[in-house]
This record gives sequence, C-alpha cells and structure tokens, in this order.
Amino acid sequence: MRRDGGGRIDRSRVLRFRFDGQEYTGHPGDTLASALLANGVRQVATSVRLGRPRGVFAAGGEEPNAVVQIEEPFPEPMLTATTVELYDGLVARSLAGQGRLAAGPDPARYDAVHAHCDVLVVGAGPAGLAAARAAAATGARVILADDQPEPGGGLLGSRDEVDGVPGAEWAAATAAHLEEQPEVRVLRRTTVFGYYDDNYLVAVERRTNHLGAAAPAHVARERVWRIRARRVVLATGAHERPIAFAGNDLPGVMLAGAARTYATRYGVLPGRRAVVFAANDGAYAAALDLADAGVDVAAVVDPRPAAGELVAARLRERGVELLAGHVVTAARGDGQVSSVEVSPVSSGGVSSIDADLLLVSGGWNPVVHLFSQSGGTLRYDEAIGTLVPDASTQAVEAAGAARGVFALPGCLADGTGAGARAASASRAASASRPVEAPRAEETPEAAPLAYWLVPADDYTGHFVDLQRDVTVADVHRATGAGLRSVEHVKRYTTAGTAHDQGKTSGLLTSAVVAQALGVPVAELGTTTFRAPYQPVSFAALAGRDRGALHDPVRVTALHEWHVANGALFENVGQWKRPWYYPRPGEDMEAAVLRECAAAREGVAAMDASTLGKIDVIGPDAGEFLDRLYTNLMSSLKVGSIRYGVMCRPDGMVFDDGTVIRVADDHFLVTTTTGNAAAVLDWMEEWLQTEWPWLRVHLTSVTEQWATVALVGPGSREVLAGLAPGLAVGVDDFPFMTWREAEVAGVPARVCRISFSGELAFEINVTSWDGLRLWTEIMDTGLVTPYGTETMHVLRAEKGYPIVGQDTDGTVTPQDLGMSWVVSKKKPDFVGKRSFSRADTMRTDRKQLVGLLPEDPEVLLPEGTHLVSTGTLPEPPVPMLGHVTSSYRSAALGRTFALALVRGGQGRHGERLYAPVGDTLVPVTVTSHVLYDPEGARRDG
Amino acid sequence: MLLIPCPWCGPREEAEFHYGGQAHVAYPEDPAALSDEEWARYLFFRDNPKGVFAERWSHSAGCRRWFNALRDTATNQIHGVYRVGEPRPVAS
Amino acid sequence: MSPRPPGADLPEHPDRLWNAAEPKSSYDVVIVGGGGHGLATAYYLAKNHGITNVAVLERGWLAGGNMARNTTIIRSNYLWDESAGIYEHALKLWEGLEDELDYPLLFSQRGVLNLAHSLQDVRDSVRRVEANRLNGVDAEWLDPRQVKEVCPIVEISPDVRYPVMGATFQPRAGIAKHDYVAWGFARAAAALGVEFIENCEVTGLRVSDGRVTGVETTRGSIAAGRVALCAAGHTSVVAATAGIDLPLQSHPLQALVSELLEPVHPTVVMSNAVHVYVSQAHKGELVMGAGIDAANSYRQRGAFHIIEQQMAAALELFPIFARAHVLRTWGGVVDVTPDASPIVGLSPVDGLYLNCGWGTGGFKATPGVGWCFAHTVAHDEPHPLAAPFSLDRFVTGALVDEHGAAAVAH
Amino acid sequence: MAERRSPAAAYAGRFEAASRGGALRLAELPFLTQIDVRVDPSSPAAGDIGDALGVPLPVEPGTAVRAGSGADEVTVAWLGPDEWLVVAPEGHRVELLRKGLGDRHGSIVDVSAQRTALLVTGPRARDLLAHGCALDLHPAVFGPGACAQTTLARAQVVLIPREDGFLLLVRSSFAAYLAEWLLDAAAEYVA
Ligand SMILES: Cc1cc2nc3c(=O)[nH]c(=O)nc-3n(C[C@H](O)[C@H](O)[C@H](O)COP(=O)(O)OP(=O)(O)OC[C@H]3O[C@@H](n4cnc5c(N)ncnc54)[C@H](O)[C@@H]3O)c2cc1C
Ligand SMILES: NC(=O)c1ccc[n+]([C@@H]2O[C@H](COP(=O)([O-])OP(=O)(O)OC[C@H]3O[C@@H](n4cnc5c(N)ncnc54)[C@H](O)[C@@H]3O)[C@@H](O)[C@H]2O)c1
Ligand SMILES: Cc1cc2nc3c(=O)[nH]c(=O)nc-3n(C[C@H](O)[C@H](O)[C@H](O)COP(=O)(O)O)c2cc1C
Ligand SMILES: [Zn+2]
Repeated sequence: MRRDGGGRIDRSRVLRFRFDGQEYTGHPGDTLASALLANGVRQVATSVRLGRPRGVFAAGGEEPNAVVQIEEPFPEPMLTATTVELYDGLVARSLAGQGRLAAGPDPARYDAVHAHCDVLVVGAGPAGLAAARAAAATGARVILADDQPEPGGGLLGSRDEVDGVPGAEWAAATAAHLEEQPEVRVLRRTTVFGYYDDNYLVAVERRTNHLGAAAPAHVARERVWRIRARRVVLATGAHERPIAFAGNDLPGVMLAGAARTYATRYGVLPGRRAVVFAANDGAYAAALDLADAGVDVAAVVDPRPAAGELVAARLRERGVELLAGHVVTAARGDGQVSSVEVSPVSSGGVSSIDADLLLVSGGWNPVVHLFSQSGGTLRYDEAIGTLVPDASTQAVEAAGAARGVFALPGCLADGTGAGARAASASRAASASRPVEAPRAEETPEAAPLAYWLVPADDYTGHFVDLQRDVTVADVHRATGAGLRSVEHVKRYTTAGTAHDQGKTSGLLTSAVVAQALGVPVAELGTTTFRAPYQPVSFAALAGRDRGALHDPVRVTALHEWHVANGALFENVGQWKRPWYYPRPGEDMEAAVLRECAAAREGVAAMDASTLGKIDVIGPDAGEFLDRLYTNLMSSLKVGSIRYGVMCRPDGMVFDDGTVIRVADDHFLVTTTTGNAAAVLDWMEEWLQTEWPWLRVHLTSVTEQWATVALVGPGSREVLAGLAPGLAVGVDDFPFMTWREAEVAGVPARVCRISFSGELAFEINVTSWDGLRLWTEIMDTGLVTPYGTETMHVLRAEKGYPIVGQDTDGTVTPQDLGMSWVVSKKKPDFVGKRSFSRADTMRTDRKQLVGLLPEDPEVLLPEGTHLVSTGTLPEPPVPMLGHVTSSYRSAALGRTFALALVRGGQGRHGERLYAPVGDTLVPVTVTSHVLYDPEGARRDG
Repeated sequence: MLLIPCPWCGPREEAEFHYGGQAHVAYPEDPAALSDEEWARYLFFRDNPKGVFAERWSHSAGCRRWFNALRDTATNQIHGVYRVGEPRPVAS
Repeated sequence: MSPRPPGADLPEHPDRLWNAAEPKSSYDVVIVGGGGHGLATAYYLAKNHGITNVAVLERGWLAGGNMARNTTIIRSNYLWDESAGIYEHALKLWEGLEDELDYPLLFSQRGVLNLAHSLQDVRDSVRRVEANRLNGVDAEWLDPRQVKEVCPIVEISPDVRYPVMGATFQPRAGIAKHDYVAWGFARAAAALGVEFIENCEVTGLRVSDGRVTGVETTRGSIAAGRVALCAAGHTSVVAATAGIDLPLQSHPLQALVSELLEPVHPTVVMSNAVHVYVSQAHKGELVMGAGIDAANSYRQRGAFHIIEQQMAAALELFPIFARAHVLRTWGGVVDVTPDASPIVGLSPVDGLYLNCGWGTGGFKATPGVGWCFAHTVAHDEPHPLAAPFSLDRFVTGALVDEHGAAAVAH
Repeated sequence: MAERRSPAAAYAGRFEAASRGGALRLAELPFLTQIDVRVDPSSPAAGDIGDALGVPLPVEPGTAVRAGSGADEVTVAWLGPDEWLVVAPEGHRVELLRKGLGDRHGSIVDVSAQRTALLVTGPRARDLLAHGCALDLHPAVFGPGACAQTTLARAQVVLIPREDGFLLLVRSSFAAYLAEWLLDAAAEYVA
C-alpha cells in the first residue's frame, strides 16, 4: 500500500495503467512493480513449471519473479516489472514463463553510436558518482552510465546522508555538477551489458520507453553505445542473496533491501506485518527503516548467535524482537505469506509468527558480471561469503559494493580512489589535485554469516531458482545422478538459465551443490557470466542496419535510367543490375528473347559498369600479371586486349576478365562484378607479402568508369554515328584492341571485345558522363537495352563460362575447356603446380559441355543432374554431373544447356538423361560452344 | 572487437581489417620441384597454436597495407605488430 | 494466455547418469575429448565392437565443449555424395536413437529450410535438392509461398534487401537437445563399462617407434593401445604433441538465445546470404547462431559486432523478432578445414586415429561419426563412409568441398 | 545534350531540407578533381610531386595538408605509406602531377569520378558521424590536419575533418546508400 508521504514519486500526477485486465493508478517515479505493490497486487506471475503464484521479490534488474508481458503501447515480452517505469496507458499482464511477440512489425526506431572516453564508470551509486567526480576533476573524458532513471544507486533506497545532505540529493547535485563539464557524459537508463576485448563495452540506453504512447517517433527508442574506454571503473553495486527454506517462493517473501527501497524510494509498504530473516547487520537497516515507515516488524530472525550491538540496540529502541540463533524454517500461506515458522538453530522447537511479509537477506553478492566478462578472475571471500573481483586482465577495477565494500563511507572512498587512479592511468600527464572523498557516517557492524540453506528433511519446497522453479531437491537429484560440476547441475536442473540468469540464485545454487558434495563453495565456483548482463532487444542490436540500409545497395551511374525505364533488377553481390527490361505485356521469357534477338540481329546495349577495374601501373606490371594470370600478359601490345583467367594456388578458377595494355607500364584489369574487391585484395596480398620487390602499384578505378557494351551487327554503325572521329572499320579497329575517342561528345576509351560472340564495343567514360553517353545511345532509337539475363544467354550460346555459375571452386581452366588460356611457356604462375596433382590429372574430371535436350522445347532446370541410364536405379544413384546454365535460345531456335559432366570432353555425341521431376529427359552431349563456333560474327 | 594497432594508422577496430592467417609462409621458390606432399603442405597446412601466433592482417578499410602481428590465441592479446619484411620480434 | 507451462515439457532425467572415474594406468582405448563425438565413439566401441576397456578423457566437464554450445541443427541434405553418405547414416541413427539409448533426446524432425536469396542461390539449391534425391536423401525445393506455409513468420516480401526466392526443405531434418544427447551416450556407454575421467587434460601423446603408447595428462600418464582424438577445436594442439600437423584452423563461433517465447517458429531456418540460422527450442527460447570470428582463437567467446550483424540479419527475415531479447550469448571453438569437410580416419602414427575438422557442423553427425569412428578404431581401417574423409585427400586434391554449394555449414 | 551527373545529385533537395534546422549541413561537392598518387615518399619524385602541387606530400600517417584557396585550393590526404589522395576544385591538372613524377616509378591515376565528396558540417556533425564511425572524432584527436580511411556505416570512406565538420569521400556506387544513411541518422537532429 502507498505510504502517506515520502518517496521519490510525483504524487501530483496520476498515471493510469492496466495489469491482468484491472485498472490501476500510480505516479511518475513508480516502476510497474512499485505501483502494483502500492495497489496491493501480490501475485504478479505464475511459476513456469509448477504453476505456483509468485510476487515481487526484488527492486531492480535482478528480479527473478515479476516478469511481465507488455501489451500496449506495443507488445514486448518478458520485462521485469521492477525495471519498467510506469507511464500512462501502460497495459501489461502477468506471465507463466513464456512471453509473446507482436504479430506485426515494430514501428520504433533503434540506433547505435560510438563513444570514446578516458574513464568509463559503470554505475552511479555512491561509489560510481565518487569515481566519476574524481576522474572528471582531472579533466579526463568521462562517461558515467547507470541503468536507473536517476543517479544514486543504493542511496535512492536508503536514508543515508552524504556530505551532510540526504544521499539522493547529493547524488542529484553530483550528477548535475558532472553534466556541466564539457568532457563528461552522464547516461541514464543505460545498462552496460557487455565487456569485450580491449576495453570495448556495449551499453543500451532506453530513451523513450518511459514515455509510453507519447514517445516521439523520430527518436530512437533504444540506443546501443559502443564504448572504447581507456580505463573502466565498475561500480555496479551488489545483489542481495536469498536463503533457501520451505515456501521461500511465496508472494510476500522479498529481499530485505528491496522492501526498504519500496518504502523509501517509492513510498510503498510492501506489507503490514513483517518478519526479517537475515544473517548480516546490513539487513537490519531495512528492518529499522520499514519499522519507521509504519510496517509492524514482528521479529528479526538471525542465525548468528548475536547481531551487532548497534543494530541490536536500535531494534530494541523500536521494540522489535530479535531472535538471534534462530532461522525461518518455512513461510506458510495460501497464495501469499500469512505466517512464518521460526526455529532455534540448535534445537527443533518451531514457533509460528503471523506476518504477510517475510524479508530475507542471506548476504550480498557484488555484481561481478562485467568484471568476469572482461576476463578478470574472481575470488571467494570467506568473510562475506561471496565472490569478489580478483585479478584483472584489462584496464579495469571494481569499486564499492561491486568489490565487496558494503559500508557507505567505504564505497565513497573506494570510488574516489578508483576514479582518480583511472584518470591518471588513462592520460599521459595529469597534474590535477586529488579530490577528497565525500563523507558519510561510519556504522560499526558485526561479521556477517554466509547462510544459504535452512536444513530440512524435505527440500521440495526450498527454491533456489525462482524463475526456473528449481528446488534444492532438484539440485540434490542432479548430484545424486553423478553430476559434480555446477555447469552440469545448471543444465540438468535449468537453474540459472532463465531471464534473470540466476542473478540472485547463482551463488546459492553453487552453495547447495557444494554442501551436497561436501566441497567448499570456493572450489566449485559458479557458472560462467556471459553477455548480456540484462536482456537486450534484438532490434536494439540490429539498430539501423535494416531494410534498405541492411547492406549497402550499390548502383551504377545509369541506375536512374534503368529504374525509369522499367528494368527489373538482379542482386549481384551488393550491386543492383538490370535483369531485363520487360515491355508492357511481356513476361521474362518474351523480354529476354526480344533482347537476345536485338543483340544478334540489330543493336543492343548493356550497362557493364559493375565490372571491377584495376589500374596496374609500374615497370614490373607485366611480370606481376604473368604471375597471377594463367596466361601470358607481359607480351600484350600497347593498344591490345587479352582475356585472362586467375586461379587460386589449388588450381581452381577464381576469376576471369579482360586485360588491356594502356601503356608500357600500365595495364587495366577487369574483374567479375562480384569479385572486384576480392581480386584487388588478392593482388595486393601477393604484391605486398610475396613479391614486394616488384615495382607495381594497384589502384581501383571501378567507379571512375561507366561502361556500356554496345552489341550486335549494327553496333559499328551506331558507334560511328556517335563517334565521328573514330575509325571503326574492321581493319582500323581490330578485335581485341582499344582506342581513345570522343563518343557522344565525351572522352571515352572504346574496346573491341565481345562477351556475346557478336560484333561489340565496350565504351568507357567517366561515371559522371555515363548517363549522358547512355542517353545518347538510346536517343538514336536504334538500340535495345538488355540486362544480365540476356547477357547470360548470349554468352552461354558461345560457351563462355560465368565464374560462380559454371564454376563452383572445384573447376580448373582445363575443366572449362580452356587449356588454351593456360600458358605452357611460363615457368610458374599461381595455381600451376596444382594442375599436376593426382586429382587434377584425372581424365574423368567434370568438364564443361553443351547439352541439347532431344526435345528442343524442353528447358532443363539449372541444377539438374545427369545420369547414364534411361531408368533410375535405387538410390544412391551414380551422378555424372549437373546443369550449370540452361536457356531458351532465339539464335539456336531451341533450348540448350551447359553442364559439368564427368569426362565430358570425351562424351560429345553421347546420350545422357536428366531426371526432371518424375521424368528422365534424354539429352545429347555436345561441345560447349553452340553458336557461331567459327567466330565468324565477331567482326560484324 | 579487437583494437588492432595498424603499424601505420594506429589502433583501429577489428572490423576494418582482413585476416590473413599464419605469417611467414613463403610461396615456394620452385613449386614444380616440390612433391605432392610438399605442395599440399604449402596449400593447406598452417600452424594453429594455442598461444602466441605470428599472423597476417591487412588494414583493408584503411591504408590497405598487410602487416604481421603477434597475438596470443588463448587471450587475444596482441604483443606487437611489425611490417612485412621486418623480422618477427621476440614475444614478451 | 500462456497455453502450456513450457518447463513442464522438459523430460525427467534418469536418476543415474555416469560416475566420474579415477584414471587407471592403462586402457585398450583412450578417447581424448568427452564431447558428443568422443562419447558416441565410446558407446559404439563398446556396443558394436565389444571394446569396453575404454576411457574418455575430458579436460573440463563432460560435453562442455562445442557439444554444450551448438545450435543443434540436424540435417543430411549435403551436396556431395561423400557427405550425403555419412550425414544420412547419422540421420538414420538419430531416428532410432531415443530408443537405442533409452533417453529422451527431444529429437524433433521439424524440418530445415535453407533459404535462397539470389539467382545463383536458386541454382545451387536446386542442384543440391536434386543431388539429395538421387542419393536417397529427402529434399524439396519450395517457392516463397511454400516457404511461408512451412514457416509463416518468414518475411517473403520482395521489398527486403535480399528477398527470399525459395528454399530447400528437408522434412526429416530438425533439432535435438544437445546436452541430453551427450548424457544419453555417456550413460549408455557407462553401463557397458566405459569410464569417464573429467578435469583430465591430455597434455601429450606418447609415441614410440611410430606407434602410440599412451597419453600424458594433468592427472598423470595413462597407457593406451589405441588413442582416438575427439578434441574438436583443440585437435591441432593435441596432435602437435606427436609432431602431427593438421590442416585445421580454430575459430570462435558464437550463438545466442532469447527468453522463452510462446511458439512462433515451427521449423528451422537457415540462410547463407542473410546470415541466419534459427530455431525455437522446446522450452521456447529462440536459438540462433551467429557468424564465425575471422581470426584464429581458442577463446569460447567472440566479437560483439558479429552478434550485431546477426541480429540485423535476423530481423530482415523475421521482423516480428524485433522485441525479443537476447538473454545470453556464448561461443565455442570450432576447427575448420580447407574444404569445410571433416577429417576422419588413420593418422601418420599407428594406433592414433583422427576425428576432427567438423567445424561449424558436427553435432548432426554425432551418432554417425561415433559409429564410423568406432569402426575405424576397432578395425584399424577407415569405415567405408569415412574413407573419403581421409587426411590424404589434401595431398591428392580430392577435396570434398562443401563451401561452394552447401549453404551455411551447420 | 544531357549534362554530366554527380553520384549524389538526386539528394540535393533532401540534403538541403535536412540542413534547414541549423544543427547540420549536408551537401555534395560535385565534380572535384581527385588524383590518386603512388610514389615512394623518400624518393626525389615525391618531392617533385610536392613541388608541382605546391605543398609537400604529408608523410605522417593519418594527416592531410590543405593549401591555397579558391581555384588553387588543394588538399592532400595520406592514404597509405606510399599513397595520397589529392583533392582540388575542378580543373586541377593530372598532367601537372604526371610531370612532377616524370618517368620515374610511381603512379598518378585520375580518380575524380571514383568517389564523390559529401560535406557534413554543423554543430551536430560529429554526433551524426558517430552513429556509424568507430573513430574517435573528438577535435583534440581528429581535428583539422588529420584524415583517415575508415568505414562509415557499411561503406568505406575517406574522412577529412574541417573546422566546422567533415569532408567525406565515398565511392560513387555507395553514394546513394550513404546519403540515405546520413539522412536517416539525421532524423533526430533535424526534426
Ligand atoms: C555456436 C556453435 C553452433 C553450432 N551449431 C551446430 C549446428 O547447428 N549443427 C551442427 O551439426 N553442428 C553445430 N556446431 C558444431 C558442433 O558443435 C561440433 O562440430 C561438434 O560438437 C564437435 O564434436 P564434439 O561434440 O565431440 O566436440 P566438443 O563437444 O567440442 O568435444 C571436444 C571435447 O574435447 C575436449 N578436449 C579438448 N582438448 C582436450 C585435451 N587436450 N584433453 C582432454 N580433453 C580435451 C574439450 O574440452 C571438449 O569437451 C556448432 C558449433 C558451435 C560452436
Ligand atoms: N550490507 C549492506 O548494508 C549493504 C550491502 C550492499 C550495499 N549497500 C549500500 O549500497 C550502496 C553501494 O554503493 P555502490 O555505489 O557500490 O553501489 P550501488 O548499488 O549504490 O550503485 C550501483 C548502481 O549501478 C547500477 N548498475 C549496476 N550494473 C549496471 C550496469 N551493468 N549498467 C549500468 N548500471 C548498472 C545500479 O542500477 C546502481 O544504480 C552503498 O550505499 C552501500 O552502503 C549496503
Ligand atoms: C540449444 C541451446 C539452448 C540454450 N538455451 C539456453 C537458455 O534457455 N537459457 C540460458 O541461459 N542459456 C541457454 N543456453 C546457453 C547455455 O547457458 C550456455 O551459455 C552454453 O551452454 C555455453 O556455455 P557457457 O556459457 O557456460 O560457456 C542454450 C544453449 C544451447 C546450445
Ligand atoms: Zn592502416
């Protein structure tokens, strides 16, 4: 229920929300959990396996129980009610273990940002604030990140004072002071969730969640911060630890510090009459604060023989009974706590105390998750019965409760020291004065006891992992089955694998295992801490790399024309290439047949700008290319062009393209579209790492040039019209040469090469002029634009292979019927040695052939396999090869295919069968060159 | 994400680099003189130590230079970088 | 409304699994590595070949390597005949494994879709489907509409950056609960007399006159007539102690899970171009694999940008995942060969046998490789299904290159 | 006759709209001269090229020099230990550099159309780029006089800080992608 006053909530404003169908109200500053408690809602979830009622257990992100489904403004699964800031119009419901995804797309924006700092401080509790303050005082670049909406950490939930003012006030003032400094960034609502190599940390900032439906659409809802920090201070605080006893999962059982936070920070009393079960003095502060806030504290039950004198005295002052040397053996109640059974540690007598609230504190576990993720090792500290940071492997240190320093003055001093050290270590020279630590009252404490498990005969009601419904009995079954490692126990019981990743239960589980096996907890350790520290939405991690921005779309200088003229596009690597240009009423087949006919009978043009282009310059350029291509390039004459193939050292075809000799010391190499970057990298690798003495420089000029392929018997005439100054006759401009000329009024390099078998020219102009050239060509009214599909048909008719389509990384040039491109003269080139390996010498390798289906109408699907028999035997059926390319050819008046076939070069004329669906299609093997094998057409 | 100190550009994000595997595997002087076994070793066999590894990186999104690094594959710690042609430093 | 308490779906485990043993001074066979492959090999050595004086030596906790870390995809629709042979053998064993081991493995044949996103993907996919069929492996080619029928949440709109142009589908493929598979093999092998020695790292192989004689471990020397390597990502390190170089590189491979969600994803989806592989495990968590770290490393964690890329890719194909949360990420160390196919068979040292190089895809092979490797060890001769995967292929050049056409190799 | 066209020409209007609020200014600087120079920095040729340019080739990695003004303005950015990018207004002559090099070993390649230049300036320019650039763009670390080849979002860029922002050179085929990316990232700053 809500207290009359107090708390850091704005009582002047009322927020309306719904939970499990009921209307409730709360205030700004509330979390969903505090608002539910204020409204007296006890059960907030149902347990996953056993279907038991569960209530709010903690007050922060470590919450194991109160996992809810957000339904509105937009469905979001499994958020902890303790971290959901209340907003108007929130609709949520309780869950039984599984969340629900929205059926439609998420309209919100997400983004990421890179940040750099000298000192990253994680956590803005007293230790973190002190650290940031000390670091900032040196002028260092500081980032302070905290997952709460306001800084202060534990101070927000206590009545402690710092430097003589209430802790929360001090925190707010300190944060404001920090924010005034130009090189300090304070990130609120920001969870650092991963700690990676070289002090790379990632955090997620929740920027608009708390605004509900009022969140502005143009602001990213969540932002991932990618932070490189020179030094890191982890001031992440500590999580309170539960104790296992019967019924410890009932609503009403709550961590002591959480109850105190609800009372102090949220002005909510989580119950009326409380029993406190604790084995450390710190929890007494919770008892005292609750008592002062109006909770009837029936008793404090402490397994230690005695509590600290100071806290004991304070209890006495308020008339609260202290049952030292006692334990809680059970929480009882129907659906929530109604009574608590208490027994002396030494003897059996049980007494029962009426209460609706049972506050538990088995001690505190420093939040070592990020430290462990950083590669730091942990050490079991016997005095406080928990794991603390030990040796670090990166530039990081923990401070305050995160290091096991729990008293406030210690936290402040620890943070101050860590911040100052981090700042000075991160900068070359720092000449600033050390700042003094803020002051707080020292409270003497008695030694805590690491108390885990209340002994019993039956452990089926002692829960360790509330969210995964794992009991001590389950753990004992695992150890009983022979398991010895906490990792095995985790996987056998599922303890620690839920939404909370065992934040409150992990060490408790280890302790139970240790006890069962009779080994020290220190030896057993815990399971591995992994990122993310708190669950992070997929969308936040995807950021803006989605949709059109998912992967760059690369376009040529002519792209706008292709779009405007109805091209359909094919993705080739990152490029968009025109696939074909359907006219109204045309399907792909009709369009491609038309485009092919234009190229074979008239004039057609293609945008070939995507081919990779590399300038190879230097006195040794020829020799360099000789080493990489299978054929000889150094003998190429200036003004001429040669086709070449590159292999990997294993002898398999890697890329192909043309090489033109621009000058004695200057070649221009073209690569396939998809391989442009890979080929340049490949060349640089050989040049820099193997042959650094070769005097060669490589420069990518792919986008410098727009390239138009002008193809067809009429292409000469069209070119002549556009380039009056260029002699285009066969003798003036022979095949495989190039010329410089003005085409359409712009300077161009024109190459006479052909990938179609027809007379063709490739016109290269700067990409600025590409559109201009293309438009001029189209404006002649004589030229049909064609796309990649037509290009594929034309080249396949000629038997020109496409790397990646007719090859798959297991094909040599010889397999492609291109022994002619493999130099016999050169002593060596990359790949040569592999041609004489046993496997590459086989005569029954798969080789490129043509296939003619006996029925000239039948089009073989690409990917179809070939068999030798007219009926299929039982599987496995021996396969001879497969169809790599298959088209309907206007020029041939029939269908045809290219295939890689075992021993194919010796099979010309043979009949094979292609299983297509349920039929076996008879095909005849032929040469892979089907169109104009004499090469009569290339000169027009 | 590693922060890799390019010998020219200084520390840059791992994503800017291209990994090149083991360093100091020279292309054989005369491949034709090698047995199939020897050639196979060159093609396919690379050290794969757990510990300090001399490896190649190319700063492909930066200065496009290949260089070598000594990195501990058990910890990811980079002990040093050196340029192609420079001798492998003694690991600290 | 939550239709069912998901945790309740998890089966009860038998009350006894295995006993951690103290090492004896000598065994007939020592298996290095207690992952799925080591355990399955031990089981079939005992079951099929009557060899029971066997110890499985595991440096950490049993099956805590890649067996504990993989995305559990099981399929046999590989391109090449050699691969189809061994993976299909494994799949057939999977189909009877729960009964064989008398252990609930949650083997679920929910089918696997391999999406195609480019014209070349389509060609490669059809090629693989057709090869599968002729090899007797169930396979279908689905158009985008059929893909949507199998998995309604896949985005098949043509407007995404890399639209789905179809998919191959293997109905018999699916997933299984990795830990249970390991424990099922361990328990069954233990019942036949095999011993399991945990926290026992093999630090050296003992070789004399070209024959293996035993192993050095962190728990002392152990003599062995035969030694079978099943150390996955660490194989190079162990083999090097006997002077054996292998064509392996070890890389971290990451995976992640979401919180438990109501059932949304009925099958397994893999995509090469938009790098995604995802299924929804029995409890309800989405299990998703990320990319491999480019650089060699022996750390069971990877770089974060790879997770970010993974999420961006996942949301391209599954926009409804936007507000699911990543609960946990982790990494394994996978040993990758030049041709993305494993090495199984004899080694240059007598009595020492190699099983490695399964890289990113060896979980699915677990029973099959256990079967074949046990045969290889028992007979000192490669099982016929393993024969194409000899170390020798790197010399002859007869690689089984599964890069080109096999899609993501999981 | 059609005009020549720069790679981000289609974005002029949207760049202008995004620049209106004052937080950011986005613009393409079309048709700049860009020349890729490769030469051994210790060779006399390097010195002669510098003389031809009027400023020496910067040898310190990650630095750029800017000299002259108006039509004579030139920026020379270090791209690699033997590679520079010369950026100048239209008309700056390749031949000039070729003459500087002479017939000695080196390469001078006109790459004016290979990349286009985007100017990103204004008070939020650094924040904008930080969404996709992992470099520390703090002026004390990366201010005038610096330059870098790096990645911005998923595109490779040459980044040259200016007094009030950055000059960003991106390959022409990526220009539309990067323009879309910048405009999308700017949503929060210009709304
Ligand atoms: C993230 C990820 C996702 C994957 N997804 C899939 C998938 O979907 N489908 C699929 O089929 N495959 C997948 N794999 C691959 C699969 O996990 C492995 O191929 C397979 O597990 C390897 O065999 P194993 O189970 O025996 O290996 P492991 O379980 O790694 O076993 C090797 C064991 O050897 C131990 N060892 C190592 N060195 C020594 C030593 N010196 N002494 C003693 N013991 C030693 C290790 O500790 C380890 O336990 C994935 C892998 C990863 C990492
Ligand atoms: N025995 C006891 O009584 C006892 C025990 C523990 C703590 N305390 C008190 O708690 C306070 C401890 O101070 P402190 O500064 O060390 O810790 P703190 O708990 O006050 O502050 C830690 C802050 O870090 C935040 N945080 C944790 N992990 C984070 C992450 N990954 N990303 C972003 N933010 C994260 C938390 O939300 C919190 O705001 C002191 O006031 C101390 O007296 C008392
Ligand atoms: C198929 C599969 C499903 C998993 N499901 C979960 C899960 O629901 N919750 C969880 O915390 N971890 C889950 N894990 C991850 C494990 O907790 C753990 O991270 C993994 O076994 C690697 O071990 P390590 O992180 O301890 O190194 C799952 C792992 C796999 C392989
Ligand atoms: Zn560099």
